[in-house]
Amino acid sequence: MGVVKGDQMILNIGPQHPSTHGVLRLEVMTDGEIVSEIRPHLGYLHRCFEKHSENVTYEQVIPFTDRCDYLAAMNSNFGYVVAMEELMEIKVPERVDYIRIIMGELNRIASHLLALGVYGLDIGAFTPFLYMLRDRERILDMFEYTCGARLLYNYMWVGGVSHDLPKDFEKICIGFLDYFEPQIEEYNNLLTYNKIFVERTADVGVIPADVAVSYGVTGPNLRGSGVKWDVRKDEPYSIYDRFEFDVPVGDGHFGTLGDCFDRYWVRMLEIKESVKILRQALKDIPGGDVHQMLPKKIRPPKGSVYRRTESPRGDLGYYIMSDGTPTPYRVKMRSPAFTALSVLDEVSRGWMISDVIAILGSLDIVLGEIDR
Amino acid sequence: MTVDMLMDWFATIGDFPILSFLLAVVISGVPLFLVMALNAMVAVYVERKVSAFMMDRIGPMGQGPGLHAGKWGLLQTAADAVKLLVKEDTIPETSDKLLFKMAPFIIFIGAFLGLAAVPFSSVLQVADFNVGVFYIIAVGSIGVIGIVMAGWASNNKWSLYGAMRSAAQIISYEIPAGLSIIIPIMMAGTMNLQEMIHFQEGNVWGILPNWIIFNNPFTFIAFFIFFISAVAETNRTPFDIPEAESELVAGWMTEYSGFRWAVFFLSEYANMLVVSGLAVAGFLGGWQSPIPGMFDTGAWGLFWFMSKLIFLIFVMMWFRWTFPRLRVDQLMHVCWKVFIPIAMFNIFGVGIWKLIFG
Amino acid sequence: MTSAEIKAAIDSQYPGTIVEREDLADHQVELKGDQWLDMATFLKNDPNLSFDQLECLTGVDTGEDGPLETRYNLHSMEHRHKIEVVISHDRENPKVASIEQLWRIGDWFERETYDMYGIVYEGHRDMRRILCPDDWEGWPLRKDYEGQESYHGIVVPKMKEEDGWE
Amino acid sequence: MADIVFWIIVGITIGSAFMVVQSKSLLYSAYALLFTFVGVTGLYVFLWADFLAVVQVVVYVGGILVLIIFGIMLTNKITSVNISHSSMQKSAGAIVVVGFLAVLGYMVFNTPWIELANSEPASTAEPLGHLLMMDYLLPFEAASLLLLGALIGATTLSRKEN
Repeated sequence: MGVVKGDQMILNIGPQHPSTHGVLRLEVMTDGEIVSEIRPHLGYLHRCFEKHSENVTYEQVIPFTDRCDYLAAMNSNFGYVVAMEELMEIKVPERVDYIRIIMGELNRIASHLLALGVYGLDIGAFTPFLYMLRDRERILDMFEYTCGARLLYNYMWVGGVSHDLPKDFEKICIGFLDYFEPQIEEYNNLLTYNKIFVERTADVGVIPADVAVSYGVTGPNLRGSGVKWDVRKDEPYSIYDRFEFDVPVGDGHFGTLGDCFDRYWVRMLEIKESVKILRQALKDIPGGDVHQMLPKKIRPPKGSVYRRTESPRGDLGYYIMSDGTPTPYRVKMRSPAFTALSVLDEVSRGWMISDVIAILGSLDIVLGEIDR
Repeated sequence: MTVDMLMDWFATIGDFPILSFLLAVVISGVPLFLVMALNAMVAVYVERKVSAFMMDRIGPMGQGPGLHAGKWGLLQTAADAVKLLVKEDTIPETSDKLLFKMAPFIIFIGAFLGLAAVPFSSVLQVADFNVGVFYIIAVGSIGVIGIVMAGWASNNKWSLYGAMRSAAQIISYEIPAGLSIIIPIMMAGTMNLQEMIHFQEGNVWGILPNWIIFNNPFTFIAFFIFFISAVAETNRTPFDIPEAESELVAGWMTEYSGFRWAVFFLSEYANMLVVSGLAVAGFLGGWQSPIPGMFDTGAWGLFWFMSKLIFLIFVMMWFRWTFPRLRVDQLMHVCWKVFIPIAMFNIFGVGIWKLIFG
Repeated sequence: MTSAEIKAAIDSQYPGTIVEREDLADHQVELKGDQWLDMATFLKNDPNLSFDQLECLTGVDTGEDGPLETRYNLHSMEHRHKIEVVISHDRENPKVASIEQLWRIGDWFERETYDMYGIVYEGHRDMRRILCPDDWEGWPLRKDYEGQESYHGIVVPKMKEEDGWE
Repeated sequence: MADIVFWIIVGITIGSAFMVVQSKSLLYSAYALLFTFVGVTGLYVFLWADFLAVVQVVVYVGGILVLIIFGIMLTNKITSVNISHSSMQKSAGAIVVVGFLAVLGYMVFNTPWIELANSEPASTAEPLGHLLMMDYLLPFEAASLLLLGALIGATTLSRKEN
């Protein structure tokens, strides 16, 4: 087969575009519908998180972390407080650990639901999106019941959490899980096994395992490529080592290993695992106080720490450096979406514009976290 | 209520040919336009409600007297229409202004002309052509020119992509649609829609109505190929790649707003009506009653035709709110490598069937 | 491998490149920057080390008079061990070899550090700012950074003084 | 009555044909061609050739015109080419045109035209089919073979060798 080469055309996808998942501009070189190169332009949402952090106290950084990954703010908080506690070498009460894991896993479900729903929207299916938002809404209601906020919680504090769980939270949460688990099958029937959906995602945008590791792709995207790596299992933080759960990896379910469908499918399976963790945590949660007695001004010892945690998008790392004063010397956030976006150019070459949208959606990026 | 009938009637009154011609055209054309507008208004409301019920929401709703969109959101389309009419009509600075303004009219004309030949009942048809089936297919292709014109004139890359995709899609899917609609023509031996519907009177296999779709296995397959191709021709999901809001923003309609956009909208729904009307007339017995010999007098014809039409339009909406979107090459693959061979085989099969059984 | 073993492995391959530093923790090691690309290749490709993942790359400004630093958090998927490499740069002329082609994520990480600290990674194929606009002046995360007064005619508000914060 | 409509259609046809030739932009020419084709369709209708009229729309508007527009759009920078020249042998051209018109006019007025009854034939599609499939089957098949050959040839030519 001969290949007819046409003239290159530059297509600007974004900064305002329905499926850039935020304010992102992709400069796409196309030959007809075929994409030959993508240059992402970032920074439209740059809010100087790291510079700000150097000018506030350690506690005041936490609201900023909320606003980075605004779809999984609990997990952003979680990563920061875990890193801080490691830096200060303190241990929090057991109940706090349980509460944090419950919140983190609930937020993981919420974040994955949004990712999967929006992915359906990128492919052109509108209905699954609203089904998933409907269920995500119930999780947000639970968060609101717990800490008063629906999106940006500022819930986890260094050494504790801001509020204890409401009295009947366990009951509500179990009720939600009982309702929610059968829904997963409904999503699968509606979207996952749809022939058109499979055609659009299987074999598209394959990220081989070595490329994924080299690009620092983590989380469901890396596991979609078949690498069994989950910080919760491999470098356990908090009390994740107490829970029984599997780490789902992609298996080329309908196509090649590491294609868009695998990344989607891993997220779907992860929701089930999160439900598993939640059930165990809700069963074993002990009583007690949720506040570690800490001085009002936290002064960690001199030194630095790099701690990564498993946010819904992958390895969320915080590099925190202290010089002994109440303000951090340096806070660096290693964001999983940032690394995931960097692989876009490599995997999208040779695919069509529609596939670029599909690949971008399957990477599940949040621009707040990329630009920080 | 064809133009010819009106002309004959005027001729009995007096001899004023020019006036009677103009009157006949206006009398039959204005209701046609009203049908088109009414169809769009109803379809917008139905589409909102159907999508809402499929998505587990309630859709447009009124919250009390004088609030929001009236009872059950019935005023929603009125609000939509008012909004579209008073919205600012923007024309991009760098666009080709003449073509930009002309494109909506050409698309509108295509849809309007098609509607003229839809046989709503045995008498309610604006123009009863000898070659009605073929005529509808033909005027459908005028819209393509308008779409390409709109895409080009907008001077926007998204529009251009959308226009090219749309044109490629429509002229490709015209082939399986055309090949499939040949089958009713073969069965009935006529291209006149009324004669074709009359052919579908009576019973087949004892119980089923004698609709062409039930006539033999090949016609059964042909109906589905025709209907799916028709959905593709109207650019609706899962074949809405020319608009593809998550990829191409809004495709060839990106730069249009206000009333010009409303014209596109009107035409899209009118096109749905036309292709569904053709499917009903060609395969589903037109205005014939599903129980042969019963309920087939007077206004029942209109009722049956509209019921079948509305059912098909509902199925199109059902598609839209359930399916994801195909990719452009998969779309072409389905058309050229699946539908066209099957459609050709169907023609062959129907020919053999007619030789043996008919 | 433990951190000590990794350090020993580096020392035996490249003797005298490890800089002794008191304030670094166990898992951190400071290396001299002049052979960094070779050493990074060794760290990545040596079968016993095989650091195939660059977890994080952090720029650090050690103070208004001190040097700048780049800190590489390396991790091995195969052996599940990690090390943090610190490389110091001269404040006036900060530069070091780029590892962008070893770990592809280094591309964006280095661009980000360049954007914030002005550390030039030599051999990087596309050394541009990534988060700030291309014509932004100064290196925002340096401790001696003075914000622009205006940017394209937009007045940039001054940062609040330290004492305003609690 | 019919005369007025006839002259309107003739006017559209000739006017838009003039636009096709005179328009500065190639794309405008292509779109003016749309009206020419529609006008010709109208003429077919006046000849009671409803089937041919519809075929005219399907083939020329739906097929050939779309193809022409595609060709124009896909060709790089062709839209900005100025195709009308301002001074190219206008006087000589005018003499040729006038002469040609005179000959044509003489022929038109001196031909003994056969007048047909002005009535609608029962169906035009069926006789056409009979003619194509019975009387003129060989030329019909020959033409289709020729077109197939052209199609294959065009496909082969447009491919680049690797």
